[in-house]
Amino acid sequence: MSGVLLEMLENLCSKPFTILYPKEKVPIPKGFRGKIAIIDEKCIGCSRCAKVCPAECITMVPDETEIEVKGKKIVRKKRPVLKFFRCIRCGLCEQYCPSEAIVMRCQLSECGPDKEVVVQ
Amino acid sequence: MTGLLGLEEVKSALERFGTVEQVRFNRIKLATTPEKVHEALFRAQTLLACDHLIQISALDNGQNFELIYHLTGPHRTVISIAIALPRDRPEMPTTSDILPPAGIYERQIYDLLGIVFTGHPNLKRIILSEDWPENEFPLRKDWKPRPRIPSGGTREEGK
Amino acid sequence: MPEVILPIGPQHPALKEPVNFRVIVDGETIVGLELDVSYTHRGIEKAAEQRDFIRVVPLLERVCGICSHAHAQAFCTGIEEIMQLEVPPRAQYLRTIVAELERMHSHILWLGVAAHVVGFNTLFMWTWRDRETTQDILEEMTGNRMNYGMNEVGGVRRDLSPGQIRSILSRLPKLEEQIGKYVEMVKGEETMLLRFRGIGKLSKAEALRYGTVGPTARASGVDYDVRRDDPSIAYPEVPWKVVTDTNGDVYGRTLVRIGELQESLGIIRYCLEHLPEGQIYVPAPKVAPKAEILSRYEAPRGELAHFIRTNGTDKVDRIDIRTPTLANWTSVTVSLVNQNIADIPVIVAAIDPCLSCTSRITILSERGRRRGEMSWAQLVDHGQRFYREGGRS
Amino acid sequence: MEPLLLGIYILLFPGFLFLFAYAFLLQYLDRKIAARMQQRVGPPLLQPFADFIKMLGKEVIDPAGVDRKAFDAAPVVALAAAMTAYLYIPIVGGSPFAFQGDLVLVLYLLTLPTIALFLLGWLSRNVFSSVGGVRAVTMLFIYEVPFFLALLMPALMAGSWSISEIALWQQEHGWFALLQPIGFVVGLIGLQAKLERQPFDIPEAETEIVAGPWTELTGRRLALMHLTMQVMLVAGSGLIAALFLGGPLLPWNISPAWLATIAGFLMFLGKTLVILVILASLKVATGRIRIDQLNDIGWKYLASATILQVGIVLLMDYIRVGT
Repeated sequence: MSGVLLEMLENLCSKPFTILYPKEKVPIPKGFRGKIAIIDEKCIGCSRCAKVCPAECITMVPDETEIEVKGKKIVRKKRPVLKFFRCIRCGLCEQYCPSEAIVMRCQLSECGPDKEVVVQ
Repeated sequence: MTGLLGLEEVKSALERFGTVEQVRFNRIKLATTPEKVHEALFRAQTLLACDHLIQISALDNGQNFELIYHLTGPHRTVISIAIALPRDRPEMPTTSDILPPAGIYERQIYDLLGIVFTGHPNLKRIILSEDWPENEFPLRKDWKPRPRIPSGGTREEGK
Repeated sequence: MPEVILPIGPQHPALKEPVNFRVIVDGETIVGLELDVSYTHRGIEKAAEQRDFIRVVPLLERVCGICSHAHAQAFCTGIEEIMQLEVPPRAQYLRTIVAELERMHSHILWLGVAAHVVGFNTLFMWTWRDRETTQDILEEMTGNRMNYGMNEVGGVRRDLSPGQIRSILSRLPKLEEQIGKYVEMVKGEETMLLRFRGIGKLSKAEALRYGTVGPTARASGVDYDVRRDDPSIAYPEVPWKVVTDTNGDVYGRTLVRIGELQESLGIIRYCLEHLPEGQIYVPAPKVAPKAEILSRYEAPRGELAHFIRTNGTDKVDRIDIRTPTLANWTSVTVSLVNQNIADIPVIVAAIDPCLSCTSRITILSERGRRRGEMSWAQLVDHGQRFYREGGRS
Repeated sequence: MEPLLLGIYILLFPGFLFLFAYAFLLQYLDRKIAARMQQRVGPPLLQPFADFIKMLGKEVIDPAGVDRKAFDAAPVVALAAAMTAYLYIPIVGGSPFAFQGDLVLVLYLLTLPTIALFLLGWLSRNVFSSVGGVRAVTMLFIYEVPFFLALLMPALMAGSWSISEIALWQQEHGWFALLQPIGFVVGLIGLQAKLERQPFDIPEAETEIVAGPWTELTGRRLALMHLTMQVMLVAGSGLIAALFLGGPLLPWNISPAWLATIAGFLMFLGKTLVILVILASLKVATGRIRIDQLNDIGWKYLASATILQVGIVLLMDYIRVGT
């Protein structure tokens, strides 16, 4: 009982723990799996991200573009498209991407009601 | 806590029901038939001090339904008692009278695979929603989701 | 007042997840009970049969939000054993750290919920405040606060830098101090003791008979802990002990969980200080040979069993998950009869039910102790008649 | 008192207008202190008032088959009773309505809201409400006896049944909190139980029976019942302050009358706030107990403690009169 009273008094004299969201924000740590993004110029169109995605939020669409990889110019046939709100932030695409073209940013992602919305 | 059970010990208790083999350092498997499983479980409980039922694993291998009772006790050895049931007549006597927790697992298996446990005190639907159609057992290998057949729940508006 | 059916749930302030109790009460005493838990079935076991070993791990992580690592780990260790992979020790240690952090946050969460259930909201606020520390550590380690995505077949996906290790170690003493305070509060706070002592009592024989697992069983003196009995990952190398208690009631379960908090803290500290160098991952083959295995792991709520059968392809043939809550339900229905209605939430909360991962149900068996002259069947009849007539008292 | 002054007294200050303002303030402080003790932020100053206004504007839902008139009347009766009780509490000196026996009337009026709550629970034909209503009444039978005994002891010692006169008596002889410490403690606990706050929030235990008798209350009925509870908090803490802490009267005389009035008013504010802090701390530091446990505690400890207090008071009286 005395422990409870002591802690109560201690809290009464200290600042609240709550973070008042719109005014203050929690810092996002390094390595946070946040908003997913595709860096288009790096993508070589290999479809590995679409294969490993458990939520099937990445689909490949035909798109013939010439890109530069390690000084060589190649033509990629497809590019990935994200169904943004399907992403479950498992980070598998980031891990399996051979050219670091798909990344999870240190930034909170928005939310939306429709799973099928495609966000570029 | 006592030491691991040896294969010989288990053999002497359970050999009469079927083949006993050691599949892992702490796991011994007995393959038996549905009629004998009740007695085998009872002997495992009494002679081998198995006081905890870990799981009744149930699966459909295409030809048969398989049930595997995993038991353990203070000896830390997992004794698996495996049986196979014919697909056309999936029925077997319940074991919930000697293993109370089996009651819940049997209902789950009944719901998902359609195996009937005769003598079960309360064999009713448990996992699937109450308006799921009868005789649809989703974990059978030949079951495919068919969107035309209503499978319970409310429909979205306008559909 | 005659018997009344008191519907609790599927939506109810005391319950964090959908479950329906139909409690038959006589005044303030429970004379009968029906449970219905089938509101959150998602067909994960069927879905898991359609996915390869890379994509199935995030799916299994989502069986349960709180013990997500436990599910992924039980599956990964099982598949690794089938594939006969030698997982590097550093990966095993990292898995242990995440697993124990998960256990800590789950137990702190439980303590808060249990306090809230008996109306002691202050402890609820304080525990959830301190739980934030474990969540922050997990977020920094894995990138997510929940569903960590740390495991994969063959090892773990993220490494710890020396700086991160130091930062985590520096935050542990504060947490330890807070846990020490909880011990004092739980043992000294009168109203909580009144509500926890002697409630939902299970003797050792009953606990074994009804197949309880985890803290519920250990509070009744059943000395089972899969981490020791069927050791996997780094547990054999770490010094720790199994916490048991002989009270057998909600108070005992609280003490066991707080004791486990302290043990978990010790394990995390040991693992961080003795983290071996080396790889965190070995490449896993795409397909697994034909085999079957029962993979067990001690999730925060108790023993978790994954029965996995593979058939030589890159997908599992069958995965049968037995969650700890399912094993504990039988004991709840038994221990609720003849208790006070005020104790329903406490007893139910004491097993730390996780309904989404159970999504299964039980109805009180005929083993419920009979009270007065009414047999169970008569009581159910009576209850149903009552319910049809509108449940008027 | 002149009719005009009397009207001002009843309606404006320190009557109902002040009462509502102070009730909202106490509610705010109660929540804020509790929040800060739990290291939360707590509500802004006008939150209780905003809640009240919002609830007044909400739709009133009648549960099927409910007696609408009784359901509408019960909160009003409860509020009226609590407000009437407040008029007899001395706030700036003795109450102008004081008469011999107003203590009994106040105690009776303070019981009415609980009865109204039980009625609401019973009338709403909801199982949670019925169980909650039964719990409320069961609890009434448990705490009421020690609570009444504890509050009647000052009357016994002061030889008067008027709250204002008891307060006056303490001006000369010292506070009853010091003379009757057991009674004071039992009075505080009884007040906590009367207000259905932790650890006595058994009738509205949200994790068991949703909100008890409050479950089916909506709109203005809910607003009025909440307001009743807040007014009860003011009236109850004012009553305890008057009976045990000397009310608005100072232990010594201050010469200009207006200064004495202001000082008395400040005393009233200070004393009720102290009582509120005690009650809020009790709320934060405890969990909810069960009704059978309350029964045990109430009859075993509270009742016997008050009986002991009664014995001591009678003995003291005997010695005082004897000498």
